[in-house]
Parts: sequence; structure tokens; C-alpha cells
Amino acid sequence: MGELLRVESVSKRFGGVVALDKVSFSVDEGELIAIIGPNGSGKTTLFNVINGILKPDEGRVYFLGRDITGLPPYARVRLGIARTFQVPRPWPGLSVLENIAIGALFGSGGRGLGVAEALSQARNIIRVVGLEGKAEVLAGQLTAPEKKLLELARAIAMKPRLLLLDEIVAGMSPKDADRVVDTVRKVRDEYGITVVSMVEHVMRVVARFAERVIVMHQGRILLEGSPHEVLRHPKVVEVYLGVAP
Amino acid sequence: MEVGQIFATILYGTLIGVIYGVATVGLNVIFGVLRIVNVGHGAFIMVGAYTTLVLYGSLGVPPPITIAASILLGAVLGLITYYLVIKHLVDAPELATLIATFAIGILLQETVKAIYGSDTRGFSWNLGFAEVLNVNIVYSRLAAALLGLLLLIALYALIYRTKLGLAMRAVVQDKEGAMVVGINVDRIYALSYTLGIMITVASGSVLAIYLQSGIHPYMGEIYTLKGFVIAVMGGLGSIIGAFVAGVLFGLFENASYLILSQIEGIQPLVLTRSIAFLLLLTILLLKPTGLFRR
Amino acid sequence: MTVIDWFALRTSLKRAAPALALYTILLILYFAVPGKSQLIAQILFYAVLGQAFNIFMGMTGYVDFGYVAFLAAGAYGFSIAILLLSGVGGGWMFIPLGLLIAAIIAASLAGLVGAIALRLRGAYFAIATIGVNEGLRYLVEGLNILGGSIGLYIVKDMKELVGREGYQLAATTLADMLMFLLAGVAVLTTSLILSTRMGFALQAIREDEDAARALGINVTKYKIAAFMISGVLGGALGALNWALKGGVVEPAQVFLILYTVEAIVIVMLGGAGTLLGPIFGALIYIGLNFTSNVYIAPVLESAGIKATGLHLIILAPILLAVIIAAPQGLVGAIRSRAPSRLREIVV
Amino acid sequence: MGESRNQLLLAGAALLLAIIIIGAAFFILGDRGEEGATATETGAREGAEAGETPAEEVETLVIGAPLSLSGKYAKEGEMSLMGALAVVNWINDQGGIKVGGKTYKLEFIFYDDESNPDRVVSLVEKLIAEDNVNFLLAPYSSGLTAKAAPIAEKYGAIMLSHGGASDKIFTQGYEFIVQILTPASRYFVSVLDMVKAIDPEAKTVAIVYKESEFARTVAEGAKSYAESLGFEVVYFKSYPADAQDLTPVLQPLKDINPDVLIGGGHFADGQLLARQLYELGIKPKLIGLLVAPAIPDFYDNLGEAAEGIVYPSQWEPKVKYSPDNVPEGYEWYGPTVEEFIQYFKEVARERGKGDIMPSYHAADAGAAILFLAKAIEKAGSLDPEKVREAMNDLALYTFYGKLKIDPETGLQVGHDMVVGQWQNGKKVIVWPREASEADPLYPLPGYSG
Amino acid sequence: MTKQLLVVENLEAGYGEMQVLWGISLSVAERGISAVLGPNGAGKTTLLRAVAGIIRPWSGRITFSGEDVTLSPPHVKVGKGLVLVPEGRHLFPELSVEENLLLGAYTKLGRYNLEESLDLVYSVFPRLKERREQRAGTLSGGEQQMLAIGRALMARPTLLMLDEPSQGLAPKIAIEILDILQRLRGEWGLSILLVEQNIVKSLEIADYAYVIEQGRVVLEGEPEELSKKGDLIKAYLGI
Repeated sequence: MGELLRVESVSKRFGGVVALDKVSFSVDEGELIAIIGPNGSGKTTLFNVINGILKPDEGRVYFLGRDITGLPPYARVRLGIARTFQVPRPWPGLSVLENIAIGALFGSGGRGLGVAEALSQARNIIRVVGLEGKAEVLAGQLTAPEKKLLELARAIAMKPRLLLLDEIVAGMSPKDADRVVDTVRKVRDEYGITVVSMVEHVMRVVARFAERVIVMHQGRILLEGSPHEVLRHPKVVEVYLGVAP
Repeated sequence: MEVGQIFATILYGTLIGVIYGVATVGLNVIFGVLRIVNVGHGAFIMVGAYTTLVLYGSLGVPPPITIAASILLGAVLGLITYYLVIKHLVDAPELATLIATFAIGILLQETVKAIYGSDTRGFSWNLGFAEVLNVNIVYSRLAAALLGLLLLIALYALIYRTKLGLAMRAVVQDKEGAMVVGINVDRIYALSYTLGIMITVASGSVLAIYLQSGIHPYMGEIYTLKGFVIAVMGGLGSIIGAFVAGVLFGLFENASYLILSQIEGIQPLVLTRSIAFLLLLTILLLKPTGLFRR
Repeated sequence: MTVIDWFALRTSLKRAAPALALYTILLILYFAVPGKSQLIAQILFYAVLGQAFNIFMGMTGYVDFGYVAFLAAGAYGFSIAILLLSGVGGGWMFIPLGLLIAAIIAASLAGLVGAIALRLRGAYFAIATIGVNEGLRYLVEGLNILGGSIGLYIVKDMKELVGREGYQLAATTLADMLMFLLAGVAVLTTSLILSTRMGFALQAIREDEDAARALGINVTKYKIAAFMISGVLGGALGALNWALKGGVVEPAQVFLILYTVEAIVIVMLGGAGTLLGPIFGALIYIGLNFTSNVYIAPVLESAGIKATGLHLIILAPILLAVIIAAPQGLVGAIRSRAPSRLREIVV
Repeated sequence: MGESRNQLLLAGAALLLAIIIIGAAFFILGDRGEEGATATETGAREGAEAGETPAEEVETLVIGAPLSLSGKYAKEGEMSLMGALAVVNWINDQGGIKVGGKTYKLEFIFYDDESNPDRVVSLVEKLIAEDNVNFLLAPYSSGLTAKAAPIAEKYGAIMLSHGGASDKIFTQGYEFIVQILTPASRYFVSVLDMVKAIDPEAKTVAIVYKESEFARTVAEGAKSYAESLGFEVVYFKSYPADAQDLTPVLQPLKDINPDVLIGGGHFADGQLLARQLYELGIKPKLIGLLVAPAIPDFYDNLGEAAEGIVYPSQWEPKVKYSPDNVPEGYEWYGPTVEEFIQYFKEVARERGKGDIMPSYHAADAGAAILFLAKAIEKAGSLDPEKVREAMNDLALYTFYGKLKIDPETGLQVGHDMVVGQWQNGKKVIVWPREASEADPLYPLPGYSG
Repeated sequence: MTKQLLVVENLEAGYGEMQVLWGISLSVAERGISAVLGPNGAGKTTLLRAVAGIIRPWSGRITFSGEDVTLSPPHVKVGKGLVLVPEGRHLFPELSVEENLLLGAYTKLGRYNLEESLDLVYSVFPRLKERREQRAGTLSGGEQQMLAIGRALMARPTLLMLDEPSQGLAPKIAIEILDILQRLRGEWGLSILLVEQNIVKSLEIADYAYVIEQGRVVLEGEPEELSKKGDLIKAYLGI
């Protein structure tokens, strides 16, 4: 198990607001990591820097030992970095099947993939995430949790080595959330995909899901460790609740 | 190159530049607030030119006063087209508004044609001239540029010195922010669009006073095109940008003519058009937010 | 990747079938209805114009106001081929050679413009393309190249190449048949694109370009590819309709933005991104135009109402109504309300 | 919201459907209707007047035209229409034309081509194939004519070019296209001849023209003719089609100070050119402009700036062509100038245009009808080939002046242009001397020398 | 029973075809502070946007000062004194601090008291006075939040709704801002509807709290009660 991703003292500011302040961490292959932190702590910005939508003001990002700081998003996807969005962004006018097939076609496994295979892979993945029966429905007509699942399915179809999940269970009922967490674990085990997820609040999910937790606050990494250590850490409780209970 | 020639280039480049500026700000006001590119822009300019033509030509109303009539007519046209069409398309895809404003333009052109015919018309409002360095300084053109400048100052004052203007700028910057401070965003949309149309129609009057000829139903098309170039130069949505870019564009056109006319075997005034659009592409590529934006 | 993707081929044929059937009906009408062949050819021209334009606008959501420049490039390319051949001979070779040069010039123009302007979005892109079209026109006139403002006259040269009768045939029936062929090519190209990874990429770009980028689609590459395909088809159309059929290529005519606008109207009437849309759009647009012009105007005329230019006054409100009520166009409206099976056919 | 949107959608769909159905109905019924009305295979139809003149069988001969009634040539198109109708009415009032023992009255059918070459083709085909027209007035401009020509030739119909002054189109080897007006390359011939004749001192010529097919052909023709007369062309510059400000291109003339300035293009730019020459104080001995000054409201629009400007004209209402001065080898046909104007005014009134005078575009179209009618009579047949042949030998003298074509190309060689000038707010013919009403005002008032 | 200033009954709302709120009922007492807590994605922001009128409620009823304002557009609500400090602040970045504040006083009520309000806001947030000429976009996060609240105060609200005012702020500043809110209630007689992630602090200042999850109220009560239950922490953090 080697190192997959390394982020080295990355900073990013917007106007007068510092979104990321010299953030460094690394991810090993096969890990399940949760990045937690309250709203506005810089998680989304961090994700955008990792997948190339934003360029950091300073610092570098390495993937499989290669400096990818300057690479455009699609090139990173080819290398095997996939992501989902916090507010799901499926292509609303295309069907569920088509959405996933596009993931298969343009993901890291998509080179030379025919449309027919892409569609049949998409059908398999629909089963894995439990969207059976929705294949022909336009993505715009799905319910919110379904859209989240579709995002996950699309990302899985891309056969990434690293999957970045942005608030994958926000707004879900505990039952739905458990289902998604199980699916993600299954995906990690079956496909060998490393998963980094950001989770804001649902600590139960974090505990169930992550092997390592990174806590962000104010654009910095507050601490990292196992869920057990981190979730009980007074600093974390303070960040979330304001003062120690 | 004669001194007079250079003087004429600067003088008339600046004067037509001011006119270009006035004829572009309307486009910018509407784009700035509503994010709509008014492809029918030129048709509204044409309407203004006809207003002056008809009021001066047949009723003898002094041309500067016809500008007031144009402003009124612009208000009426603006409100009608806003509530009938634009209002329904504010959140529609860009494509829809491009086509809708184009259709409004056609409708205006064909209506004016149905009423006044397709003849090219003009009028004569002669104020005399002064001769400097063997260049005639035509007073009516000076007057038109001054009137245009007045319009621009009025618009500037409206946008930067009044509450309505402040509200408009607020909507430009953050629509939701404007909502939460109690600005009726729909109303600001209607007013900004109408204001844009008013100044555009008025600029048609100014243009008519400047040129006094070449008034026909399709005369506006070239101003739509040049308006785009100038608007992009100054930064789509920026008022001062439009004015400065207008003047620069007028000077640029005239100066590039001066240079091109030294080359044998080409047609310099025709080529200035190409160069203008080349300029547009360059600006779009290097600084799509316009030359004067941070 | 060298293997033929039979699946894509099959789906694309299935997709293309209704449009091809409609063109076949037009072809039959072309020969069957006396005295209306040119009306049908005109509908055909606009249908192909819409079809070619749609490959880019319909699939990516970008509006190229300067699209007519591709038709102009094709017309000039075709004429250049004829002027090269005249004096040398080569007879009927002028058509394939002309189309080849037309395609090459249109493709290069598309590649160049695409590489520059496709970095822009929305209104900025639309404005930039107007700039390209106008800039080219005044370049031709100002530098006095390619015949300058007078343009290129190639009727005489075509007559020299294939004789009087030959030219007669080439400029009428043959040109129209080639246009039908081009229509078929346009439909098949569109449906093939739709059925391959490129189609998926383009649709993703149209639906949400940022999401597409984040998902690893090389957005620029696909946009330029679609732009070039659309441009080449436009070039061939310009070559056939203006150079071969018209015999005169005059800048004031071939760079006329009106044609782009008509293309937009047709695509919007019919429905952007659909295969049948442009055909219905052209039928409605030209049908309305011809009917009001040839049948209604004379009746009004004899009743003392001067009705010329009427169709534009009618067309503009109809266009506005379509945009407000059914922004996806006629076929688009059917498509979005249809069950998924039908949707596949209507595409 | 959603519901009203659906209703709008439904209404829109219903509207479109209705249009398609109506269109389709016309499409199918249109054919049948026309076929039913066709009387003979020659293309003549039984006219409505047939019943009124039972003594002699009068048939109808249909002449058709795609006319630019909207779009950029709309003004010219409207004038052409009224000019053609005026002459058609005159011929019919004379009892029509006699062809091989039969008498035909003329009927004029026209459709609006929107100044658009893509419309022209289907309209020409409709005229020929459905309205059974064998004789056509060509559309305006060479682009439109070129597009119409293959179809006309395919069906073997004759086209008379009344609005296209282009030279180039007649070098393309068309058989059935015949030109009525003086070609563009010879537009300024009379003006330059006039200067040569009245002012041997004049040496320098400046040419400023609109960059368009027509104006450039004129400008280049004028340049070579001027040089052949011994003038020196000192300035030869153009401006783009829809220029708004010509100051850059005009200002240098103030220093160059040529003797003669000619050029222009069409209506819009011509007015602009005249105004800006005046404003910028550019006063050569003579200013000659294309097209624009021939229009009656030129002076209304420009006032003093129009004074003294000359223009070449295909025709003027005050020309002195009459049956009394028929030149050697020509034969008179058609209305007198006064009759033409009278018929024209009647048509204009009927069309709600009020009391207006014909422009030369009207005369061009009228002359085309005359030339055609005479050729048909001469041929004694409605067969286009025979009519075209008859045209080769035709030397006609009409209210429009001389008409004669080059048999090879169909190019007009007979017609001469006159030179008009604005003097004291009125158009007067100043050249050629034998046709002139007044002496040319020369040099221009205000010319400093 | 104190008088209720704002009453929301069975509110349903969402975006496009996606329903977010599934029948939420809550109220804010006159001069009271109600807190809305809940995990991300629970619908807190949507709730405030619907109450403020920025998105149109699908069904349900919103009563403000006894008046039905369910479908009133936002500018009408602001005019009545129902003012939102939105998530992400939505300042006018190119305008100066003072221009932002002036825009806050856009409504009739605000205009009438303009000078006084400006003085008051500057006295509450002296930092804003120092930076009155500065462009809003160049302010630090904390200052931007102060400006957003100050701007809202310019409208002379009777009810202030705040969406995560301490988001992205250092804990010290976050607490400072929440303290200011409490002061405002006392000095200005404001009623407050607060959506906040700093649970402890917000429960400290609130009189009543709601916990929402998946667009529904799952728990409500007075802060002491809720804290005692311990359910709150559980529901919120999922520990």
C-alpha cells in the first residue's frame, strides 16, 4: 500500500477571506478517510484544489508521486481522481443510464470503451447502488437522495483510484445514509477504490465509515486520527458545539 | 501626412467616439443588470433617429428637443417589450433571450418600414462651421457630441448618485443580497431594461443630429455590431467603460485609417472594420472582462 | 479502437431513420410535384442549414452568430477549385474537387476560430463569432482578394468545364440531389455522434459544462470537434447552394448574418438538439414564408392592402411566442413530454 | 404558472399546426387551381376581359417577375413594379399586342423575393411552371439574377434585366438574359464627357465609392474611361457598405483639391457622402454621385448641401425622347414620356403611394416590358427562342431612349445615360446638350479654385 | 403565553421538482430568539429562504405580526420588518461598506430612520465605521459578517433571521457576533430566528429551539429541556 495522494502546504484565498491556510496531508492507497469540519472550514475548497477546479495560490498536489498541481480536471480524471458534488450535479436532461455511461466512457477506464460496454457497465452499477428501475428516468426528475446515489454511481463508473465524496449523506435519513455508507464500503472492497469523503455533521456516519478522520477548521487541519480518538477529542466538540459541554 | 489630417483624425475620432459611447451604454445597462445581450439594440437606435427625423423634418421641432421625445418613446417601448417579452425570459437560457431580442428588433424595423417606407432619409440642421488648419469643424456635430455627453452625464448621475442607481448596482453585484435588503428585483429589472432602452433610443436621436442622413429602417444593424465591440472593450455591463471605450474606438477607427491609407492597393476604410473586429477578438481573449475592469 | 462499433452504428441508424424517411418524402415530392421542385430545394437548404448548425448549437448550447462564415468559406473554396481547373480542364472533377477544397477551408476556419473563440462562453462567444464573420468579409473587400467586393463569377468557367447542358444540369437537378445527399450525411453524422462517446460528451457539456469538466471530459476537444464537423457541413452547403447553384460568390451576400439568424430560427422552431427539429423548422419557416408571400400577399394586394414584408412581421411574434411558451421548440416539446421509448425515436 | 404555460404551448402548437395545414392546402390546391385556368399550351390564359370583347378573341399573355418588395432593394423594387404596371396598362389600353393573328392583353404577376437569392429560385420556378410565364423581368442585383438564371434557362424562359447594371453577369454565357439599362462600367461616361467638353482645363479626378459589386464596377469603369479621356485619377478610395462616417476618407480631399469628384454607391451612403463633402468644405469644380441624387427627396434631405451635385441617370421625367426625334435606324414604340408619367401616376395612386413621379427604376422596368412586347410582336410567336432571336435585330426608340442589345451577350449597347443636376432645388437635365433643359452649373458654387 | 411575532405552519418548499421542506411549523415570539438546529442538508437554509420569500413556498402559511405574508415577495417582507441575513452574506462586493449599509436602508422604514440607523450600526460595529470607504469584497470574514448584520439592521427590522452567522469565523469572533445578537434583542427590541451551528452558544442565547432533519422538525423545546434530553447532541452530531 503506497502513498496515493499528497497535499503539500496548499493555500487559497478569496478576496479578504482565507479559505485554505497551508494545508498538508497524505492518503495511502485503499484508505477510507473522512474530512470533517463545520460549514466554511475549507473542505470544499480543498476538494476543488485536489481535483483541479481551483488552482491553489501556493503549495503542490501530488498523485502517485507525480506533481499534478497544474493539470486540468479531465487529465486528473484520467489519472484516476473522481468526485461527487455536494449539491448533486447530474446532467438533468439525460437519463440515469446515460449519466452513468458517460462516467464510464470518460473515466480512467474509458479509453477505447465502446458505447455498448459503457451502457452495460452502467447497468451493473445501477444495481450496485440500488437505482434499479430508474435507468430510463431523466436525472432531473430524481429525488434528492436518488440524485446523490446517481452521483456516486457516476463516480464509480469512472473506475477511479481515488474517489472524493462531497457530503455524500447530507440531508439523508439515517436509513438512506447507512445504505450509502454500505455501498461506499462495498465499492472500496470490491473495486479497490480509495475514498476520501467530507462529512459535516453526521458523526455516526463518520464513525461507521472512516478509518481515519481529518478535522478541518478555519482553513487549517485541526487534527487527525482514528474516529474513536477524534470524535471524542475536546477540540472537535468545541469546534462543533461552540464550547465544551 | 498633413497636420490638418491628424487634427481631423483626432477631432472627428473623438466626436464620433462620444456618439459611439452613448449608443453603447444602453446595451451595457441591460447586460449589466439583467445579463441579457440585446441583439435588437440597433433597431432601437433606428427608432430614435426616426423620432428626430419626423419631429424636425415635418414639425420643425428643434433637434435637441427631439431627444426628450426619444427618451419618452424609449420609456414606452422599453416598458412594453419588457412586460410582454423580457419579463418571461429573465431566467431562461441565454439562447432564448438572444433570439427574443433579435425578434423584437425585426418587429421594430418592419413596423417602421410599414409606416415610413424603406427610403433612406435625412434632414438638414445646419449650424455652420469654423475652419482650423484647413479642417472644417462642423458645429452641428459638436452640438450632437455635447448632447450625447449630457445624456451620459445624466445617466451617470442617475446610476451613481441616486437611490435607484444604487439599487441597480446592488442587483448587478448580488441578486440575492438585493432581495434581502428589500429591493424589488423584478421592478429593478423592468426599470433598468427600460432605462437601457431609453438611453438607446435617445442615442439614436443624437446620432441623427450628428449624421443628419442615412436614416432608414435597417440603419441600426451596424450599431448593434459596433456596440458589441465597444461594450466588450469597456467591459460588458460597465457604464464608464462603455463611454471610454466608445471614444477610444472612434479614435482607433480614425487613426487606423490614417495608417492604413499609407499602404497602396488596399481599401483602408473598409479594412478598419476588419481591424475593429480583430481588436474585439484580441480583447475577448486577453481580457474578456474589458479593458477597464480590475 | 479500429473495430467498428456495431452497437453505435445500429443505434445511430435507428435514430436517423425518421429523419431520413422525411428527407425521402421530400425527395419524392421533389420529382412528383410539378413546379415545386425549387420550393422543396429551398426547404431542403434550410433544413440542412439547421441540421448542420444544430450539430454545434443544439448539442453544446453555444450560439455561433457568425456561422454563415462557414458557408462563405465553402462557397469560396468551391469557386477556387473551379478557377484552378478552368483552363486546365478536368470536366466533372470540379464537383468533388470543389467540395474537397470547400471542406478543407471550412474545417481550417472552424479549427482556428474554435481554438480561439471556444474558450469563451455564452454571449462572449456569440459576439466573438460575429466579429470573425464581419472581420473576414471586410478583409476580403478591403484587401481586394478573391474578387474583392465584386466577388467571384464562375458560371462561365463551369460551362467551359462541362458544357452548357452539363452546367444546366449541375446548377439545377444535380445540385439539388447533392443537397439531398448532404442532408443524409448531416443526419447520419448527427446520429452517429449522438450514439458515440462524443455525443455523450457533448450532451454532458450542454447540460452542465462545469460538471462535465469535473467529470474528466476534455470539454475543449469535443467542442472544437463538433464545431469543425458543423463547419464542414456548412461549408459543403455553402459550396452547393451558393457556388454551384448560384454561380456567384459575392461577399455582401455570402457573409450575410441573416443566414445565421435563419438557422437559429429554424433550429429553435423545431427544437435544438433534435434530428427532426430542423426539418420541421424549415418546413414551418419556408412554408409560412412562401404561403404568405405567394398566396396570401397577392390576395391582400388585390383587396388593396399592401402586404409585402408581411411575413417578417408575422414571423417575429411567432418566434417570440415559441421562445416563451416552448423554449425547447416543437420537436423538443414533444420529446420532453414523451415516454422514454418515443424519446429515442424523436431525438 | 405551469398550467398557463402548458396552455400557451398548446395554443402555439395549434397555431403551427394550422399554418402547416393551410400551407399544405395551398401547396396542393395551388397547382390544381392554376392548371384549371390554363387555356392553351402556349402559356396564354383566358383573361377576365374575354367576355367583354366577343368580336375578337383576346387572350392573356402573362409576364412575371420576382421583385424585391422587402429587404434591401425594396425601394427599387416598388418603383420597378409601378413602372412595369404603367407600361402594361398602356399596352392594354392600346388593345394589347398582336402575335400571329391573335391579340393578347398583358398580365403582370409578381412575388416578393425579399432581396434574397434563396427565395428567388422557388419564385421563378413557380412563375414559370405554375403561372405559365415564359417571359420574366429578372430580379434586382447580379447575385439574385445569377441564382435565377439556371432555372429560367432550364425552363427556357427569357429574363430581362431591368435592375441589374452589372457587366459581369453578361460575360457568363447566359442565352436568355437580356439587359435593358446601361451597364455599370459606363455609368459615368456622360458625366466625364460633359466635363471634357465644357472645361478643357479640368485635369484631376478623385473617385470615392462604396465597396460593393455595383459601385466598384462603376468606379473602375469610370477610372479607365477618365484616363482614356486624359484625366489624371488622383484619389481612388472606397468606404464599407454601411459606413456611418466618411470623414477619414474625405478629409484628405481638402488638401488634394481635385477638379472633379465622382463616386458614391446607393441611397444611404450617397446622401451621407454629399452631406459630409459639404460639411467638410470640399468643393471641387464638379461632384457627380451615383443613384442617390436621382431620388426626388435628395434635396429635401440635404438642402443646400445638394446644390450643384450632378448624377448620371438612366432616365429622367424631363427627357426629350419623342416620336419627333427618332434617331436613324431606330423605330419608335410605346407611350410618350408624358403618357408614361401619367400612367405611372395612376398606378401609384392606386397603390396608395400618392402623387409621385417615376424614378429611373420605374422607367427601366417599363422599358423592359416595351422591349419584350415589341420583340414578341416581331417574332410573331410566343416561343422564347424566337423572341430572343427577334431581340437581336431590335433597335427601339422609346420614352426611355434608345434600346439595342449586343446579340452575343445580351448586354445593353444602345441606351445612353443623361446627366442631371440639382439647380436651385430642382433636378434639371444638363447633358447631353440636345436633351438638356439648362446649362450645367459649373464650376460648383463656392469653388475656390 | 407571549405573543408570537412569526408563525410558520406546515411549510413545504423546494427547488424545481425537488422537495426540501416537508411541513415545517415553528414560531418566534416577540423579542424572542428561536434557534433552528440540524445537520447540513436538513433544509435550514431553504426554510429561511422560503420565509424571506426568496423562494416561493409550495404550501403552508407564514404569518408575520398577525398578517398572512406567505406569498409576499421579499421586498414586501423587508418593508414589514422581516429581514434575512443570508448564508454566505451576499454583500455587494464592489460597493463600499457605507454603500452596502445605505442599501440596507432601502425600504421606506429604513429610509426614514437613515441617519439614526447608521449611527446605531456604527456604534454596534465600530470596525465598520473605520472601514466605511473600503470595498466590501476586501473585508475579512468576520467584518463581512458584521457588515451583513449591519446592513440588515439598517432596514429597522422587527424580526431578524440569520443563516449561520458564525460560518467560517474564528470561534472568538463567532461568539462575539452571537453576543451582539443578544445585545440587539435587548437594546433594539429585536426578535431573532437563528440558524446556527454553534449549538452551545445558540442554545445559550435562545428562548426556544427546533431541531430539523430531512425537512421536518424532529425535536423542539426550551434550551434547558433540550440540553437535558441529550437527544439534541445525538441528533445533531449523530454520536
